[in-house]
Amino acid sequence: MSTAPLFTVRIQAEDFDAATEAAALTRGRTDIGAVVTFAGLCRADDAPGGAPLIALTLEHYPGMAEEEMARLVEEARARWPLTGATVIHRYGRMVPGDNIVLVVTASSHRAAAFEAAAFLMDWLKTRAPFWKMEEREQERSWVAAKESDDDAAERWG
Amino acid sequence: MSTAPLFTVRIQAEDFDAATEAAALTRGRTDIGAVVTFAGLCRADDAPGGAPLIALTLEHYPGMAEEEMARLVEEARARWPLTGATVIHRYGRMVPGDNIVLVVTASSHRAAAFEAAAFLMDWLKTRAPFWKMEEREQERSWVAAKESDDDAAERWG
Amino acid sequence: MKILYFAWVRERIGREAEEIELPGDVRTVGDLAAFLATRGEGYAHAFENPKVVRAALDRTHARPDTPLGTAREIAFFPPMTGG
Amino acid sequence: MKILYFAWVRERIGREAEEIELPGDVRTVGDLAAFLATRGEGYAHAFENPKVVRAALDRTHARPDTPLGTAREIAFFPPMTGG
Repeated sequence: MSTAPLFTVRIQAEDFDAATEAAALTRGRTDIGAVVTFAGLCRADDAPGGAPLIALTLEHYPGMAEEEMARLVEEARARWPLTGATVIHRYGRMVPGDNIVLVVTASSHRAAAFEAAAFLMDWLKTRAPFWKMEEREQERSWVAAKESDDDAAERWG
Repeated sequence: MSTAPLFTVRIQAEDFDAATEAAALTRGRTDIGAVVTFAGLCRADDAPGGAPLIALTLEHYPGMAEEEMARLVEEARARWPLTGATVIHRYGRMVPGDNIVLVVTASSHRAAAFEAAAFLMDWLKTRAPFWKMEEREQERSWVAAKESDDDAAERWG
Repeated sequence: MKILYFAWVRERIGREAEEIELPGDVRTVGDLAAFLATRGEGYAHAFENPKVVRAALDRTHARPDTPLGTAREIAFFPPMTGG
Repeated sequence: MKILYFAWVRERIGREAEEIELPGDVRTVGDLAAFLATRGEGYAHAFENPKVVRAALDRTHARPDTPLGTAREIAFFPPMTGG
């Protein structure tokens, strides 16, 4: 039985498979009680009343994004007793319904897995160097950062 | 594009596939921004220092368990704007590493999906009529309810 | 009234379910637990600490002071440990 | 020093990266942003509201008062909107 902690961050253009990533954290182990998986998807209805979204293009800072995501995972490990975590962020053009981001956390206890996953998502939103450009009918624009995201990140102190 | 809300509770002896359940909540939809999946697994090391766990047997109240789980999902829907939720609880004998419980929540926003999933797990623990019997070397005993679970459930008011 | 038992309540009483004709002065869930505790050693053991035995009336969580009313089914069980 | 631009900062300036020899009085991230703002219309537009332009020094988040020190790479970009 392997009990080595498993921590992975990945930035990729291609889609991910949440189930494969979650299975990689638990395979052959009997010390994990809770696995939380968060998948963030591209939505069509981001601007009610406005033109529907055609696509999002995710730009990132290739040198820094992976390093920053690794720092976020280190911070999560320092705060919660995790047996593993996987964070994957896609870049490139995505249409509504497509996966954008995946966070998987595994722990012996559910509270740690839930809190670490929420923490990673909140910090990813405000600290990982990614930017969303929206395409709508006759319009393209950069998504503005949300104050609610800053508030969500700040609750972790 | 289907936008009907999808809410399911299931009690079953057989294993579940988290990915299949999560996919069922998002298939053909473009209004979902966040999917949170919680899988609860049987652990070998539940009693540090004690004999390792051989198996857990989950007993349930067949008439009530499904009704109570449906009530928990209704309560979650009343509190958060969910586009779907699936709750599956297994019964019978499980060995370390086996899946026990699955909660999947989908919403346009991540906070709702995270909070509803944590809420459903906390309430499941304290309100759904399931009982765990432990088998260890030369020993079998009923798992005692945890005060920490009551506290977790109470934070939702 | 149909009475169901689960987990160690079931094991101590030695049965899963039974049909019992209730005395007229048994009006609440707590009354019924107290009445059952008098029915023999296993029952007494199951209800020795009434605070830790929970009940559901017609498949809905109930408290000791919940009136039995016209309910057709009651279940007694330990605090739940699922999830 | 190597300077990178992302998202609308990149679009306004019209380039992804450049190598610039810094004047001696440019000591902090904020000094550099102010210096860049003087280099033309696109730069002025990118830095018109310096508060909304973030920076990373050698791939670590930095603030306007962070000294450039011996850093080899700096990036300017809008608040992040990933996740």
